[in-house]
Amino acid sequence: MRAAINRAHPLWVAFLIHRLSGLTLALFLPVHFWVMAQALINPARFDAFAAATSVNAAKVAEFGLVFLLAVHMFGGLRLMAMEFLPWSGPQKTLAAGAAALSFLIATLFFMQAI
Amino acid sequence: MRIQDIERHDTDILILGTGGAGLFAALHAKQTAPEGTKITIAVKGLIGKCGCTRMVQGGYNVALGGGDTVERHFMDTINGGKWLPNQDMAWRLCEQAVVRIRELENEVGCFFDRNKDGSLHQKAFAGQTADRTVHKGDLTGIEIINRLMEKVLASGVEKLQEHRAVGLIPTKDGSALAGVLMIDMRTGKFRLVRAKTVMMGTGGGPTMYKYHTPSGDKTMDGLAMALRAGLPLRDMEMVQFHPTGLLAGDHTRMTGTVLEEGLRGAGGQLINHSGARFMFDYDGKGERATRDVVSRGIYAEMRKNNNPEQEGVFISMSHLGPEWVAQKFKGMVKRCADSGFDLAAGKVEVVPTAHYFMGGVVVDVDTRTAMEGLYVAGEDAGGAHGSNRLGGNGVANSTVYGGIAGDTMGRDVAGFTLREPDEAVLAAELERAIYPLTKKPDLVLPLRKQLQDLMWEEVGVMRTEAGMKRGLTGIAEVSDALMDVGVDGSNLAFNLTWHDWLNLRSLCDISEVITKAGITRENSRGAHFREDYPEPGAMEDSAFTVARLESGVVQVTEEPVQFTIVRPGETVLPEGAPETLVAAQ
Amino acid sequence: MLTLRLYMLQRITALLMAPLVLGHLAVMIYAIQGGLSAAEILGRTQGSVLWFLFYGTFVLAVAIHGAIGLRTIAHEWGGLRGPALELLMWGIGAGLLALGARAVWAVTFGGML
Amino acid sequence: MTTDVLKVTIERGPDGADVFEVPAYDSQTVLDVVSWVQQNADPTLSYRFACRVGMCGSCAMMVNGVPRWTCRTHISKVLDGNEVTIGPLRNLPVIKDLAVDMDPFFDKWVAAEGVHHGTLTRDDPIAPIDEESEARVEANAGIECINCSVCYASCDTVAGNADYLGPAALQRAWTLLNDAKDEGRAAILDAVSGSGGCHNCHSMGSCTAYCPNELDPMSAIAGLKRETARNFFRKGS
Ligand SMILES: Cc1cc2nc3c(=O)[nH]c(=O)nc-3n(C[C@H](O)[C@H](O)[C@H](O)COP(=O)(O)OP(=O)(O)OC[C@H]3O[C@@H](n4cnc5c(N)ncnc54)[C@H](O)[C@@H]3O)c2cc1C
Ligand code: HEM
Ligand code: SF4
Ligand code: F3S
Ligand code: FES
Repeated sequence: MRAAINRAHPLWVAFLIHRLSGLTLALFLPVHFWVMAQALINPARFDAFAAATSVNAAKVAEFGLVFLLAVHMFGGLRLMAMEFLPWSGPQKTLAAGAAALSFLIATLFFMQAI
Repeated sequence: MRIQDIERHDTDILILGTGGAGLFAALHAKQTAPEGTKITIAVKGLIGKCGCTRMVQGGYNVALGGGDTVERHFMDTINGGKWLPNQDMAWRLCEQAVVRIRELENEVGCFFDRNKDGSLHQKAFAGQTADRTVHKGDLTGIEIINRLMEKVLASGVEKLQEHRAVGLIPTKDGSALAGVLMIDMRTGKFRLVRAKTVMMGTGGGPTMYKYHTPSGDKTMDGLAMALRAGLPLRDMEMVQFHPTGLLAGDHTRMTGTVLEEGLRGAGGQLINHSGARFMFDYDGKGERATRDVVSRGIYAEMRKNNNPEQEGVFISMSHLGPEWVAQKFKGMVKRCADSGFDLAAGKVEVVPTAHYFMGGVVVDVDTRTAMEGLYVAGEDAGGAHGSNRLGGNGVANSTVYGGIAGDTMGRDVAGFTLREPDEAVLAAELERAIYPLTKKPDLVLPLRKQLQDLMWEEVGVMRTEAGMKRGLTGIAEVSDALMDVGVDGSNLAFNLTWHDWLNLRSLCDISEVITKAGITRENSRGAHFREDYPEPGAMEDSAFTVARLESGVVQVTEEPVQFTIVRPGETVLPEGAPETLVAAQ
Repeated sequence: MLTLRLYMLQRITALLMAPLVLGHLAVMIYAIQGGLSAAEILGRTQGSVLWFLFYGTFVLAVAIHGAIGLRTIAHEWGGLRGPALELLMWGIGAGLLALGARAVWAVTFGGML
Repeated sequence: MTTDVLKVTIERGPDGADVFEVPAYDSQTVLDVVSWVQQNADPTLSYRFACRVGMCGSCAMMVNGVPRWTCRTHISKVLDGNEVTIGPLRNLPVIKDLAVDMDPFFDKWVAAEGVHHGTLTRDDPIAPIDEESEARVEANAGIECINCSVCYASCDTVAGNADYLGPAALQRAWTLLNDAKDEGRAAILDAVSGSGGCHNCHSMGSCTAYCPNELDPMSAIAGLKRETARNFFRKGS
């Protein structure tokens, strides 16, 4: 019944992306740690896992996570720049720029990986 | 709803309204009253977010040197009021404004615009002989009220928000005020607040005119209550019209709102229906003449025109360069644009609009009234302005006298105890407020419109005896018709239509007083212009009107003005003082 | 919910991680070419105090950073407050730190014991 | 205007909404539409306004999901075809229909030390101040806030965090921090560093995007973050 809250503007989208990327990273991190620990404790299992990740779907997921890390980092740096450097007006451009840059890096990585 | 259902509440100092008068009264009462005194502030809207002080644009008159003196401010006030002001009140206003502005800057934390050297910037409103008006851009009221509001919110006074005062309840013998009956608008319940002292600062508000500037919450409730309580009201015929109210049709609340004075000062032109400038036909200063003169000029042009498509005249700024206008009058241009008008490059239709009410309760210089325990300050109090209020003297008046009321109450309160209310009056006031709930519901709005059209036509910018008599008949008709209009009382919580009804009730009551006082004054002074008596009369014989309710009938008498400080033809300025200190434009 | 202290911790760890993430990404891009194997990773990191410090700092920072971040989200989106919220933050922080420390240990000194 | 009847949906409490057909006019604000409904169609409709010119900040409502000052919002600006949905301002308790209780907003204003801290009195001369000084320019930037609560309603941090002081109150604190006349520096920094303080802001910028007076609370809050951070290193607390 209630009209949806309408907040379609760049900074809010930047916030949401930052939060979702941070959240996903935090949820993924324990998995990542566990996998890395396997490298020593059970190298065979690790290699099996690494081989499995060459399968496309897994690769895309992995790409996604690195992408998220890049997005989150640049988003975070953008945020801190906004907070600590007293510039005003063109923050939106900055937000957009940061997102673009992170996308660039992630794509670069993706191309490399394939 | 029965008298037993009225919730009873006690306090020591009760303040009605949160404009400049109410908020200053609260602050000063807090400072002056003995430790432990309970202070309660009750208001029809939210604290600091209603009333007109917040809407002040131009600024605050105060003589701060640079050639200007309290004497000069005083003489301008007396001349502007056409020798009708109570001189002691006018003097105190000018003198205390100096203190109040320092208090606003230093204690309350307001920031007003500065000159290059860091001192306060002051400009001259029409009718002033010195650059005297302190301001914060053209949003002076917001700065004043926001800072005051913070102070009051942080001071810990008791808040009764969205509490509408509906009746002053005296003691049984009628000599003193026992308390105030209110409606808690959020729940629709009644509350009797007893207090040792009560200050009324409900801000008048001539909103019974088709075109008006004040905020929607102001509907003469205070004066209507005072009238019923038997208090004398003075200068009730004096309604100030601002010449340039926005005209945008009668289905929008924007109609009547002020297009600022500065537009004319900066060279804005008024254009009539045939596309010609006309103000020079009426006054040598053209568009820069004082408010009353320009209002009458526009009104006269409107009467000449019988094109139903165009009601008002146009204000045109574009010859000054749209870009310059857009930059200099940013707020005004934006406001017009929000309503769909292009002020910078096009022209905007305007009309005189009822702005300020000079009349009010008779008080002494300490804001005391004839009724023990009741104090009145701000636009509700009469006397300081006489027949005309200078631009910039309104907010000075409400803040100066609000503070004085707070101090006076703070000192008086120790000598008073809570009083027993006259239950019969209480019952009658309750009855009056719930009356519409017993009638068959119908629309209130058409009657409000009827009253507004009538007052505009018959008791407006230009008046005649015949017109005002027609006005009286018309008011009685609206008044009677209102008594047949009911309000659906099934849910009284935040029931705006009930309050619309009560608003109209107050407006009808005071409209009658305005009209009767207008008929009584058979000359033209300041805001009151009689086509059948265009002359001002001898200043020496100046008299002010006093209206009271006697046995249920409004009676108006005239009382001579006491020239306690200066007589007509004389001045308190030193010999040889220049006529004006304002550089000619 | 976020006080100045938590805020500063979150920002400081973020700033600390920025170069670490870049380094980590660079290594990943380099390492991932031609596939990933345990031997390869271990070959690079095994016994290196530098890598230990690199990933050790990373893990410590991310544990603090992530815990504070999830605390915020748990409060704003999950409505969690009071002791439960504090407990969650410390739990996540400790968990991340433990898991991370185990991994770092594994890839650096683990094999040498 | 391309239509002569507006289809107006008004949200009324949790129990739902009513739809009204309102005649369209040339000069018509959202407040006029709401007023028309109350004055002509449903006398029980509750809402709040006072000044009708964008000065008092008491008429804000959600219009198609966006918080706005309704007295200064021309209806043509928000119409979707000929439809519009109006609801009570977000993030504040509803009293009835479109009227909300603004007390939490003002309580937080005071809690953020949003009140002048001075040592001068009415007996002292008025302090000379250079309007062009950096601090004054910064203070002036936020001074025209009308406390309409639009920013407060737009902020998702407020929505999720009941203690968060919110953009307007924090902006007021920042203004005071830059006000040469204000002596409350320590108290202000303390007030904005608590659990509801400026550090909760995620710079999502809705406050700045929707402020009808084009103020920039987001940057003001960033100022507070800088100032508190500087203080943090200085005092190490
Ligand atoms: C648009 C505009 C511009 C103006 N510009 C200037 C200017 O530039 N300079 C200048 O000097 N003056 C100006 N004035 C005039 C000035 O605003 C007033 O003279 C002055 O502020 C009145 O102050 P007040 O405290 O008496 O009343 P207000 O500030 O009007 O306050 C009245 C209070 O009483 C409350 N109230 C009303 N009825 C009840 C009730 N029944 N129960 C409880 N509470 C009630 C109201 O809600 C409100 O809070 C302007 C006025 C307007 C309308
Ligand atoms: C260089 C790397 C990183 C930087 C610069 C960075 C920066 C930031 C910043 C500034 C915030 C505060 C956001 C806000 O207050 O709105 C934040 C929040 C967060 N970060 Fe990071 N971060 C980094 C890495 C990580 C990593 C690796 C994780 C994974 C655990 C992570 C998880 C989170 C989470 C969950 C939040 C909370 C999000 C929110 O409150 O909306 N961050 N980050
Ligand atoms: S900052 Fe803007 S949106 Fe927020 S309360 Fe002030 S005027 Fe309204
Ligand atoms: S919308 Fe809210 S999160 Fe910060 S930038 Fe504005 S206060
Ligand atoms: S009614 Fe005052 S801001 Fe809209």
